[in-house]
Amino acid sequence: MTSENPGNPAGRAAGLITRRATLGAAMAGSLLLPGRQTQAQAAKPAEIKVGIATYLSGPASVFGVPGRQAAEMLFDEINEAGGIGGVRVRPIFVDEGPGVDHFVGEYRRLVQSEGVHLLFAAISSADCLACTPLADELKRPTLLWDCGTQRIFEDNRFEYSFRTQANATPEILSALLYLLRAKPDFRSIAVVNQDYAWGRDSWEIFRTGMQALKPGVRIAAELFPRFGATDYSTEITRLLALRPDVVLSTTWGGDLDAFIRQSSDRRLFERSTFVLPLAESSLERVGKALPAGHIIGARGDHWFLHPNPRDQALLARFTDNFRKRFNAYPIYPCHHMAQAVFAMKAGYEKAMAAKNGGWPTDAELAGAFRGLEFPSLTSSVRIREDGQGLENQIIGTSHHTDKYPFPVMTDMVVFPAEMVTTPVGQKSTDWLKTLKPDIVQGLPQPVAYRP
Amino acid sequence: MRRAGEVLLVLLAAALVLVVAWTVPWLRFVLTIALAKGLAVLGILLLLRAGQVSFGHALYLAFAAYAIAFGAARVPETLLLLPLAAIGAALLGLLVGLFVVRYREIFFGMLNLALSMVFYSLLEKFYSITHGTDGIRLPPTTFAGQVLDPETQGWAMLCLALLLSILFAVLVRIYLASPIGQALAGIKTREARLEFMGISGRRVLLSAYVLSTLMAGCGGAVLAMTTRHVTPALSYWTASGELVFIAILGGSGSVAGPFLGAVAYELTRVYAAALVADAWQMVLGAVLLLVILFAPGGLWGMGRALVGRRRQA
Amino acid sequence: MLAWFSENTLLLGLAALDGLSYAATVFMVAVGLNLVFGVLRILNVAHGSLFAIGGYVAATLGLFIASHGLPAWLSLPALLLAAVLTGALLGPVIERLLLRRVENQEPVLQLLVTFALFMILEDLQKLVWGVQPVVSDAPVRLLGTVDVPFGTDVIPFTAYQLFVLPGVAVVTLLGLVWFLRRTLAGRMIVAVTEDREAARAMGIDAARVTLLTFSAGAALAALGGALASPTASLVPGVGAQTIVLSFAVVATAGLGRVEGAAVTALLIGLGRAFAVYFEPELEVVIPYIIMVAVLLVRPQGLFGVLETRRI
Amino acid sequence: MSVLLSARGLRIAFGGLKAADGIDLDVMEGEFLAIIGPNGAGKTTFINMATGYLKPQAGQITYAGRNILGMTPRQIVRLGVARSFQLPQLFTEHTVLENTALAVAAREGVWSPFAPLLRPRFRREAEEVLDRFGLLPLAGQRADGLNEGARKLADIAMAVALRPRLLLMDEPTSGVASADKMGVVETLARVLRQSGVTAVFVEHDMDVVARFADRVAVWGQGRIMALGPPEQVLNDPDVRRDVIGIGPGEASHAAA
Repeated sequence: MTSENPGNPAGRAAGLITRRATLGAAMAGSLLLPGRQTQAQAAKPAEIKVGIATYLSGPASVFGVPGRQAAEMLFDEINEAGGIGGVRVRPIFVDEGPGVDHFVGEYRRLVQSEGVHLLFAAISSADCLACTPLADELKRPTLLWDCGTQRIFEDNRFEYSFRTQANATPEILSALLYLLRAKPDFRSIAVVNQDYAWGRDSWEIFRTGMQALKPGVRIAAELFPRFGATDYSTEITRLLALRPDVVLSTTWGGDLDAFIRQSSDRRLFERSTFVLPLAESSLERVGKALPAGHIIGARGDHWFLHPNPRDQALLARFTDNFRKRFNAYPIYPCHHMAQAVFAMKAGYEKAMAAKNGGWPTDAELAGAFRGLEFPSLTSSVRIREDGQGLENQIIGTSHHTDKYPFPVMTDMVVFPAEMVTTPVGQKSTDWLKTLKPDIVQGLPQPVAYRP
Repeated sequence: MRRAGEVLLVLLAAALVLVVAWTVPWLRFVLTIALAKGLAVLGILLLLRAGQVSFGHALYLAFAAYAIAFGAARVPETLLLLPLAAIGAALLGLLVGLFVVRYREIFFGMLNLALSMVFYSLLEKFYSITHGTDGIRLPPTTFAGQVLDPETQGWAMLCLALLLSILFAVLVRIYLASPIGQALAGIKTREARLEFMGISGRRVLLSAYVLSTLMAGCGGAVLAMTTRHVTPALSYWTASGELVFIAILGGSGSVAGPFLGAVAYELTRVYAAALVADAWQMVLGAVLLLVILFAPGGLWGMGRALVGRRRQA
Repeated sequence: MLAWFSENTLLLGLAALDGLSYAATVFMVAVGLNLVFGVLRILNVAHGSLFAIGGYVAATLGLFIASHGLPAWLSLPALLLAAVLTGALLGPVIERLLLRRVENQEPVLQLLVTFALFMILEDLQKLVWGVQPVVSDAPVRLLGTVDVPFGTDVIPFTAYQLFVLPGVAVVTLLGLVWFLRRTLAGRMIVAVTEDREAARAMGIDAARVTLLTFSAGAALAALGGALASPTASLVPGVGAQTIVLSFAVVATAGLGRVEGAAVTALLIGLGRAFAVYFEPELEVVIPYIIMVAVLLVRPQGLFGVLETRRI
Repeated sequence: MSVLLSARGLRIAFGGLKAADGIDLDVMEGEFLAIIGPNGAGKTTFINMATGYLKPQAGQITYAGRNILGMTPRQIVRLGVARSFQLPQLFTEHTVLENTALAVAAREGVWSPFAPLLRPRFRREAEEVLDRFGLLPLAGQRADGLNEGARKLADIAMAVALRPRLLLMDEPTSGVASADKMGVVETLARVLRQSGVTAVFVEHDMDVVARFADRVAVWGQGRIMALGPPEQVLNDPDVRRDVIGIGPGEASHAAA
């Protein structure tokens, strides 16, 4: 049966080895050598190679580079502790900057030439969408470590891809719920999002949720400035004149810094309450230009002053080590990267335990990720049967203290993942419409900042 | 004798591509992409003959790629989608061409750039249809009704790209040797004379423009069916700049230049990215700079100079 | 009805204010490119990188001033210093080492030299300044805000946006016009812009004019970046986005025309502001729509002169 | 003899300079008409107007009875009016043969993308034309490598290859070495006479004018100052003083 199947990986591998014997010798350079093929029988490798796709160029490198730094630090820590099952781990970074067509080629190279054992991909949602089917085709376990689009597991089912964090729906919904409780009387809202998929998608989620939970809110303006815009003065003037009760912006990176700073210079923060679900990653840079009393989030429950982390020592050690090595507070992509690394470790350990210590095949490793529960720096994450991670969300209110040169969170609400995540088999936009206003009463109590 | 030598060279090159792709599986993908881009670059070369540089040809590549993406959701048949997407791109090229062939030099280049950026914005704006920057994932396409497994599909796309490359390279050569192709080159040096001989420079340029968009369309179609994911970044101005980059890298002296350049470009990028993930742009920039400063004829020119020297020796 | 109209008049006024300050930044970005194109006939793709570097240098100077407890007002002249430094250091180096060598090559090769330079500078920036956004907003804070009345309401604008940006742009425009018309060096630039061969025949040292113009263009790009640095955040890739906009301005303005760049910048600035107020979805494509519209009516650009070839 | 080209009341001014200020001129079928006059008088402007490159501010131009005012150069050349240029307008990156063949192709229609430009028929005809101008040895050379005289001839050869009924030539002998000049013009005249082409040429060399022109028109101050057979016009004292005496023709006249 199986020998007739052209897709049989073992058969292909055997064929390739003979090809390699005849032709491989003629090829020079390690990059030209074909990599490890998917194998049915697994032998313990000399090292675990992990392909990591992240942004090393372009505007999104503000996330990509801290993510890589976290990976370097954590891989070092794993190796110092003796590796995973006694095998050292090695990261191989690739840049997402050049775009999807290049990234798809890089993915193939990582699998077919570098012979990586698993991949962490990616920051860009487009890259995640493009590589998940490829993971199934090449049968290589792939952890989606940072991308936000909820489409991946809602539109398709994949065997080899798993997301080790939440997605856009819980990230945005929790900010909306927080707003509904903190400022239940708001009557108008304006949105200023970057003009690209995330900006559009996140507004769609927010609006759909808002219309279900608090119908009748007036949408004062929907502004989508160019991605990478440096000047928001026109948008700010518009908002100053319109005086919406709430200004939502899911903008990030340099764009968010500029928007916050320019809004602050022109006292827009005094007229409207801001909801900034990604502000955590900009806090250190904008400093106290971001006034107290505005709603900020971190794409997950990532916060170095998390009110009740599962393992206080772990969080403190990670934060301190990261600061010592890279001279900055770890922001959410560092947490996301940590989750991918912890998931990898937990996944291998689970797969080996299931085999009584034997080394897992790719398929067995992939199987281990389904339903895996692994620790994060602040709590723990469970990978659902559809591959989506269940990650708590933290939203808080900005607060100024003398202890830090930047705002910190107070009145923090940690949303349990189950509460804000679309159930398996449902689409976010449909599910959001079914939400009932009484969900707000069931929210956990906010926890104030403790100096 | 000379023709036989050329045919042999083409067959050898094609065989080399296939052998490399067979030996190094991951390069099969890279080579297919390179050939697809080479097709679009062949169009750039055509316009370069007229002394015009389009900084917006990625528009046609992206247009065809999106045509494939939308088409594949309905009729996932490669042999139907490819010609349709390419002809669609050529029709768009005709429409745009009627406008832009009235302009020369920087105006020609910038209008092309502007239109491709408008298309880029449209892809972003019609978010509900295009999913914006997240792009559209393509289902696998069939070949003459056959559902192929991914491995065979990869080979089929490479062979298709190879066939199209050879076909269009031959076509462009015939075109360039023909009176209209020679008149095209006349636009670069003495367009006014063409008018005084009764030849419309604009119409000549339009013919080249439409042909170039047809090829860009074919390239875009192959690209889309190979990466199986399309995003608006395909039509961003830097993507067009990349096509011009490849044209110069390969050398504009021969129809082989674009393919040579595209393969060299993709390989350099892949290797640079693998060796210095942080600074691959710098490596590419340096390579381009060296080529322009020391081998303005591009790789093709370099190769010819080498062969010529050996013959003399 | 009347109330609606009066509200819109007010809005138009606000939009005009925003448009003006945006036009000032667009002008600052594009005018140097336009000048360089006029003389060298090269569309300098690396112009965007020079913009970014100017911004980074200004921010670095600003942060230096702040961290060393120097008086905050120094951050204003620091903007200018950053521009001069960038222009004086990078301009001659690029012109002498690269552009001079491809002077007699085909235009597309010259253009690609700058494209290659753009790629190299893009990564160099990253090596020097890292990937985290860099900003120094001392100049904005220093000058504070101005309340502009809006019906019964007031709208705070930063004095920087309202006065410094348009002020510098106007001074630059007038200064350039004066320089090009009244000084010997300026007239040589104009002569070379209009007819290189004739200028050479008149004994103008085209090589020197080229060097001067390119350095001035680089300094203007850097000044644009420096002026943007107190409000914008500098991140990798900011150059690539700047350059497309400048391209559109240059083609719309007519080659080498300083006044053209000013008028085009105004069109784009106001057009964009009105778009944000009344049809936000159009904002991003405004520069291209203006360009296509202008070139449909005037194929040589707003202020360009139709070249009639002598035969 | 019938009138082939007829201009009536042509007026055009550049800035303050009146290049044409009421020009009336008829070119007869089959004749060789020379236009002489001081530099910058507007002789080239006449060719430019007759070929549609410039539009007169007032006046009429008819060719073979058709009003050609407002037509583009392309439309006019298709009616059978070709021209050559004072500064040779060659495709500098093409060979001389290709330049000429392109003219042959232009006449035959270029829209046949599947046969090469140098198909046997075009090549043969181009070579024939070049041979008549003595350019055949240079056929394989790139046009930008030619000397001034050869460029000039190639330029005219291209116009001739269009097989015009009327050929307008702008200083056909300027740049041609004076030793070859007569031979060149001899050849040219023979070629044109053989094929019955009517020719108008702007010329400064009075010997050339005297030997080849059927009629001479003197252009000065935007008007036709004299018109007639060469022996009559060239001996007119006013013309001798105003045109020949100060024109560059003087040098060659003295040399002859």
